[in-house]
Amino acid sequence: MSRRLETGGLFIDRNAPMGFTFDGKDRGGFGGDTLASALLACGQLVMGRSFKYHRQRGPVSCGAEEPNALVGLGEGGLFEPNARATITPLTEGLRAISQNRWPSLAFDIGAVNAKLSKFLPAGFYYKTFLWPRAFWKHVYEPAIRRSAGLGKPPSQPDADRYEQVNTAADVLIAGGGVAGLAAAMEAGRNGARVILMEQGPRWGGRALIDAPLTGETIDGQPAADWIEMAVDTLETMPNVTMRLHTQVSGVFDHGFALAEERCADAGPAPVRARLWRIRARRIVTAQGAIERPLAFAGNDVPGVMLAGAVRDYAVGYGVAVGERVVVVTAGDDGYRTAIALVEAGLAVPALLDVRRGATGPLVERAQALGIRIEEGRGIAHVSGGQSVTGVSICAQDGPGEVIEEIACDAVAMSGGWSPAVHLWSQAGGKLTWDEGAAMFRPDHARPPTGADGSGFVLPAGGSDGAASTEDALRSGAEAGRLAAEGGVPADLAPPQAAPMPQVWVMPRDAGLALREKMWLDFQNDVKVSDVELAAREGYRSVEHAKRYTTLGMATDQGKLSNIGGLATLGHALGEAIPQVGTTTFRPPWTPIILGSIAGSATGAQFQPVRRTPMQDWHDANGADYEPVGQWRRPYSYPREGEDREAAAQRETRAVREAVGLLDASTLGKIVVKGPDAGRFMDMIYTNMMSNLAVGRCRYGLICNDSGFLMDDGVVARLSEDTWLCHTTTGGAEHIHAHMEEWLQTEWWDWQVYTANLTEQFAQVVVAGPQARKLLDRLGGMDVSREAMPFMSWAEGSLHGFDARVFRISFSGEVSYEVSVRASEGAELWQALLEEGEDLGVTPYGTEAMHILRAEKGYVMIGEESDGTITPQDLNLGWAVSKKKADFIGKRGLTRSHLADPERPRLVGLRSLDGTVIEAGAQVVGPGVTPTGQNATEGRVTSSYHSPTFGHGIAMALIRRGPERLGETVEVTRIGGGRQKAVLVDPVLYDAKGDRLNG
Amino acid sequence: MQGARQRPPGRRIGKGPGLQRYSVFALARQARRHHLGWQRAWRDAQPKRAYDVVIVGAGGHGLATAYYLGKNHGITNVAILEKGWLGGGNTGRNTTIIRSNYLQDASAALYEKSRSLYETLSQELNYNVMYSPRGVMMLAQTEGEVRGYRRTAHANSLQGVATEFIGPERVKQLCPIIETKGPRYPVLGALWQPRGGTARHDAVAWGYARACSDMGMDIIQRCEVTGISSENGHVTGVETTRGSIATRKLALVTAGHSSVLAEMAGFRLPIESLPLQALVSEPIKPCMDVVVMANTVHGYMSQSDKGEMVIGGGTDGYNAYTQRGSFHHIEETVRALVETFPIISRLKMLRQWGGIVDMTGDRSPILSTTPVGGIFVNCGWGTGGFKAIPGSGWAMADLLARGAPGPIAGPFGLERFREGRMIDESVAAGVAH
Amino acid sequence: MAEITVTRRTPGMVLLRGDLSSDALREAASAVAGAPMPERRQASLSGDTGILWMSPDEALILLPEGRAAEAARALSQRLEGVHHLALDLSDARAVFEIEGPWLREVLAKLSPADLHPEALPLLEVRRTRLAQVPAAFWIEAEGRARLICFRSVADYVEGLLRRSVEDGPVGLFA
Amino acid sequence: MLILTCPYCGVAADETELSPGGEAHLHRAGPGSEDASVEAYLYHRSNPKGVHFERWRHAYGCGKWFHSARDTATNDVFGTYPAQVTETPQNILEAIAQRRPGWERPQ
Repeated sequence: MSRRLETGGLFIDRNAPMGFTFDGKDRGGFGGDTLASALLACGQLVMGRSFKYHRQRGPVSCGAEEPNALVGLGEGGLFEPNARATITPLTEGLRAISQNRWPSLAFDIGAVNAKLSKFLPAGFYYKTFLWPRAFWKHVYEPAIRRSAGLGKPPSQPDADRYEQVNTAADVLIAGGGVAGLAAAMEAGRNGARVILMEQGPRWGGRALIDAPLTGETIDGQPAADWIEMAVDTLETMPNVTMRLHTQVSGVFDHGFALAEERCADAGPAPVRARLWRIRARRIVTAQGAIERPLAFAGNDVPGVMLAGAVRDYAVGYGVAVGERVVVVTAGDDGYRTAIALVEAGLAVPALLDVRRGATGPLVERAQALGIRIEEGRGIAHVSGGQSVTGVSICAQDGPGEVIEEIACDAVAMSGGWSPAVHLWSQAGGKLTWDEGAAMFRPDHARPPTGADGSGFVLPAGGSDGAASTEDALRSGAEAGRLAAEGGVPADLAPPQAAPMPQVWVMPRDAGLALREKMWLDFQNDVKVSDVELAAREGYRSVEHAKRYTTLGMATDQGKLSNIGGLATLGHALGEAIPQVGTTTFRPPWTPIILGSIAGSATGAQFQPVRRTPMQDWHDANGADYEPVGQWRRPYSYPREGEDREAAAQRETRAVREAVGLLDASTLGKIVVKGPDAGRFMDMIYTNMMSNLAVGRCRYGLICNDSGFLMDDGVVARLSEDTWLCHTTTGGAEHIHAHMEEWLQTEWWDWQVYTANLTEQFAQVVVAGPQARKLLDRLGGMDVSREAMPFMSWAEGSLHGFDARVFRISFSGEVSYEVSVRASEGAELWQALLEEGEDLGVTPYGTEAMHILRAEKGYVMIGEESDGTITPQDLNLGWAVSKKKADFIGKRGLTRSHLADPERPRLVGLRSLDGTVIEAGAQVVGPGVTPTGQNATEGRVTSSYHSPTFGHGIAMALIRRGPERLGETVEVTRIGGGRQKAVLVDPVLYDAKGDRLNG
Repeated sequence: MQGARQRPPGRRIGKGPGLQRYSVFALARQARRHHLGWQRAWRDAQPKRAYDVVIVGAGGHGLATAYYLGKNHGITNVAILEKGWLGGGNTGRNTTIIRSNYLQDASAALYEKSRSLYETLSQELNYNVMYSPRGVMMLAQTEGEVRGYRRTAHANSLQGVATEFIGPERVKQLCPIIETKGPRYPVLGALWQPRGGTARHDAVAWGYARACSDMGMDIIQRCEVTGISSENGHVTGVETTRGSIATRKLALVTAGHSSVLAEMAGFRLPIESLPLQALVSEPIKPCMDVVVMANTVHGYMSQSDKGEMVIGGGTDGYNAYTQRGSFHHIEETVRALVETFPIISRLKMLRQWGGIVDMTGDRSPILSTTPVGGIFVNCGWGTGGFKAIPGSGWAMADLLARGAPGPIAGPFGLERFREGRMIDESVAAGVAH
Repeated sequence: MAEITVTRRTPGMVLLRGDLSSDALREAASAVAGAPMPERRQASLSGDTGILWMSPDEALILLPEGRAAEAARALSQRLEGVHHLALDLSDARAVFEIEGPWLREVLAKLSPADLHPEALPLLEVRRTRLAQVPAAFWIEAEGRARLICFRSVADYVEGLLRRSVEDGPVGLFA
Repeated sequence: MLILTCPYCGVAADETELSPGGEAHLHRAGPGSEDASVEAYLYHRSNPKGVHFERWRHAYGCGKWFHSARDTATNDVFGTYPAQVTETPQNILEAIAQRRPGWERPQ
């Protein structure tokens, strides 16, 4: 059973005891512990259940690659599922729960899957659950989903805050081990802007633990001293930024790198995590290497761990994972662990080295300590259920005849080390297979390339295959120097890697019975036999095998299982590992919090809300808003006992009978000025604008070059060389952009300037029979029908405001649009309300505006038009110039389908029973389509209840509509049924225009 | 056509001597033999010198095209050429959403045909593609979207597509983790297709591949087409990294690389290749039993059978063949979904990836003859190709067999771009005033 | 974080479009602004007035509050016959003054621009984005920056800046 | 995440400060042109896997349209240049020739 050692523990502070709970039980640990080390110290070896078979799992690693020890942390708005216990810093009062088990970690119903495992090989679900059909959705699938899924979903919104930060660097260094520190010092000394990031809570990486075991020194100093010196030196460099608890998680095109800083891991912080968006000229990857498990039967029994992890727990955290630990290794690394354990006072009944005749300082040290070394030996199988009780040893070269059984309570395994090539590969760096070292390492000749086509990622230390601290130091320093100079990886000599025999299954000739118990992917329960099955069934591409078996698709993304899987597949296919190739590496290096990706863009900052100068008044007067782009426009202003629709009806009546006010500030206002402005206007608009008289207004249409309607609005000629274009709210930005695009990219020699004045002005529509009287009361400008006829405009001082007044109408009533500087908008609005009180002045919203324009038969961009509609479709052919030689869309409009007389065209529609037809309803056509659908011959574009006429009114686009007035058609109803309606003239209100011109 | 390869259409997969039938009983039998008795799902074929039909691209669309050529038209002397590994393109990279709630008649016909084929695909192929009709909802979060989706619901009612427009309460009931009262974009309703859902993307490709192989077709992987030869306006064959292959009928079904193949054949397509990205969270226990698409904020999400939240968003705006998109699109998507589903904020992104999608001038696909006789294209599926696989294969097989488009493919011909006859699905989104 | 303050300012602003290299334009602008026409991306300021280079054919003239309308008229008179566009845009923009030791970090959290002193020297105008909206800022002196955005999103931008301040320094440039 | 240098204001702009504008050097087919050329102008795109000439707008900066020459398979950037040209400038073509020997512009 695992326990805390009486002494030792470089990382922990025995004077800082901490209390925490696991599955509700009170536990204790020390400052500096991880959750995993503290649990082990308490004898809690089993920390989770596997994904598929729900087998009990203990931690297998001591770091970010952990596939097993996943727990739920915290509660309520602070609950986090799937946290890796091995990298979770222990904090006072931490609450952790185990996952993927029911009812309890010790007893889990799901574990029945393990009993059934022989029926559930890789891909079993593709082969069954076929009948009866409905069972998949209702029985099988829910069962599968419930048994999968690991942690519980959070039940409440996130109570934490996150932020992002953008910065640039000459050199970004991922990993703060010896190589990373050395790289940072070199780059720093060269004066480069350096950012050094380390995912863990301390600098120095493995050297802290490993170097002393062999008496290795760095630059002649003890590792700890050198690391301290390095950190001190770097901290004095103003051009170097250092961060712990920060993983460089992704490398993208053009030197963009992503890093997640877990601020809260370092102690209380205003934000839980900070996402760094870094532009780096060069990136040094120094994330080290990942130890590989060995594939022997029972290698998933809790207590079987990576050798490096076993000694990290012992030396770093003062934790014994067992009293008697059998070490099995394919290389030198196992010796380090054996030595560390013996020095910590624990028993190592045997060190099984698959090699023969291994020599070197480590071997000698182990012999000197009297450790029993068995050469050419491996593990036939591990005994034990909830924990290890012993191992049966056998010859590695052979089928696995048991030579001896050794009692032990833990196993430390080392299958060699794989360089962490993830960041290198993410942005397109290629790998090369090193046969002698049995590893994929970065191919310096085929690096990820940046904007200039040169390699911008330089691997260093263990990430580049370095085996010794000395090599890590050298390669780190070299990479740092090159990076600072903007050098490329081709100029970087790969460090020496340790020779390593290829031991993919243990024993080499293990039979099926053993291979069915050799785990490759501990979390997803993928065994050697599963990969062999995939190969047998023809899933021979590495991607097929991965997807078929789910190997490497667990939350560790194959950090432990990939190489073993590839080797097994290669063996099954009779192909060498490089022929098999690797799967693609994708960001992130380790999972990053979705909240940190969203950053501060939550709540009010989620998206900008644009406000008009009168918005405060709308807020204060109960406006019911609708989003229009980023604006929020009042839909209506409901009063006590009114809903938004009733309010819209009242507002409509007020405009027809008295006078209404509409906040039209959101409508686009674009100035076009210059000697060639007239010519330009004639290209932008479908109708003629160059001949518009100064002081007059004209309604105009804008098409794209395909001939489809983009926008409409009233244009005013301000002066000889200046036009003011009103656009829809949605059009303000994109019509201005449209104009600039044509000016800059097609007619750049024309002398025209444009400016978007939309936000400079507040604009109020004053509409209704009392509109003129109201403006007269404000005083200062002559707005009489003589002085200001329909479609004219004037400038003056209205009630003391510098104002532009346009006599234009979107309602069919006498109507003025008053435009003043934005900062005076609220005052103007207030003045209009006060002066107009006894005239029944009524603010109205977008819905009343819609009803009014529909009664008058005016079209609305985005309702009657949808990007596939021509002016002719809307009976606006009169606004498409025949005279002009060219305008944007002229040629497009002549294409056969756009000119087709059979196209749907605009008409009014009135239901026979007077009820409101549903907007969007389809007009049912005769017969069926070739694909057997009911034919349609049009659709209802907009539909309202008209308070003016007391019945429903609608506009529709119907095939040859205008030629069919009086005809009765059927329109659809949501929820089935049809409705009869008759085609009518869309202009229902004041067809002669007396009121408009009055 | 070689008589020897003639076969009655519609033979049930795995009934013949050729293929082992999958079932729970077979599984039990194999369990006793440690699963040593399972045969290859498909043969790794060597290219022959000539075929009646050559299909470039062994993704879902190419394999489905081949399958229906055999099943519906009895044409089995077919090669499917794949540059990499089958199903390795967008078929294996998408977010697996299946729906047919389209506005335009032509689209609805195509996607509903496809969806209905998915209903029985597992049984037909004797391979569980895990079609899960859990329901797809498209949230309406602006008045404009309400109008657009109501319009679609009306259209669907005539197209025989079962959809309804539901209110916010029903939305909340169907998907409790949605924040329907969000301050910025409260959910005003949704277009709901109860028989929409998801399927296991790899299984669709593998199931079709297994069936094609069983019909005697040659699936040739790691075989890249390097040239297309033709004589007086008609195709004669293709050059590949594994030799020349003669054929009189060539189907280009290479989403992402369609323009590259068209270039070889000597014509241009109204297509741009754009990166599209997706991501998954770490797996959690089931908390979402429907597919939700939120177009105002540009994000969609569903939960896989493994428990991962599968998340997708919009494409990058520039051409690229890198299968790597730009991270800010991931940020926009995640931002939108955290706002819509607040509980996901503390989940972690496990993996992000990208694919290359072809975007056409009207965002609708192309199933068409081409300027070169005997060459047919199936492309332009944009971000929505997975859902179309069976229907696309069905219609494409029809086009190949008869040399002219049938009723489903008809509207999707290349000539529509000359005529201006766009099939534009984005129209439901228009908002102005 | 009290050490950073964010204050709304309301200067007069005139948009001037024209050939910024032409003498006529440079003289007219300088006369109105009381500062020489700046070089590319620069701000040329004298006290409360000055000129910001916005693009090869666009400058923004800063003036005391309420002076923009007349200034725009004056410009157009001086430039009679010269192709140009001069408009009072004071109400179309919002201006913030940010003061404090780590204001570069306040901005670095919101803009993709590199805020490092070498990348953004004093008085260089950076037109960029602040979170999701367009903005322009320049650092007048270490510890004092000005930022311009559209008026309609002023509340949003102020919210961004305040939250960035609340969440504290990053320790990047400070 | 691309970085492109705006030839007008000289800013090395982050992708998020730019808006893409599709293929460059298209020739507008106006009134009088053939159906085929209108179709080509509106819809046909070279969409090469390799060297590509494209339009960008420095939307969150100086607002100017410019062109870039970029490899769509690697995202190498050969250079950016103003939009007020009908042909690709010589220096850009030379930069391409240097890094992509033997490259020819597709017709």
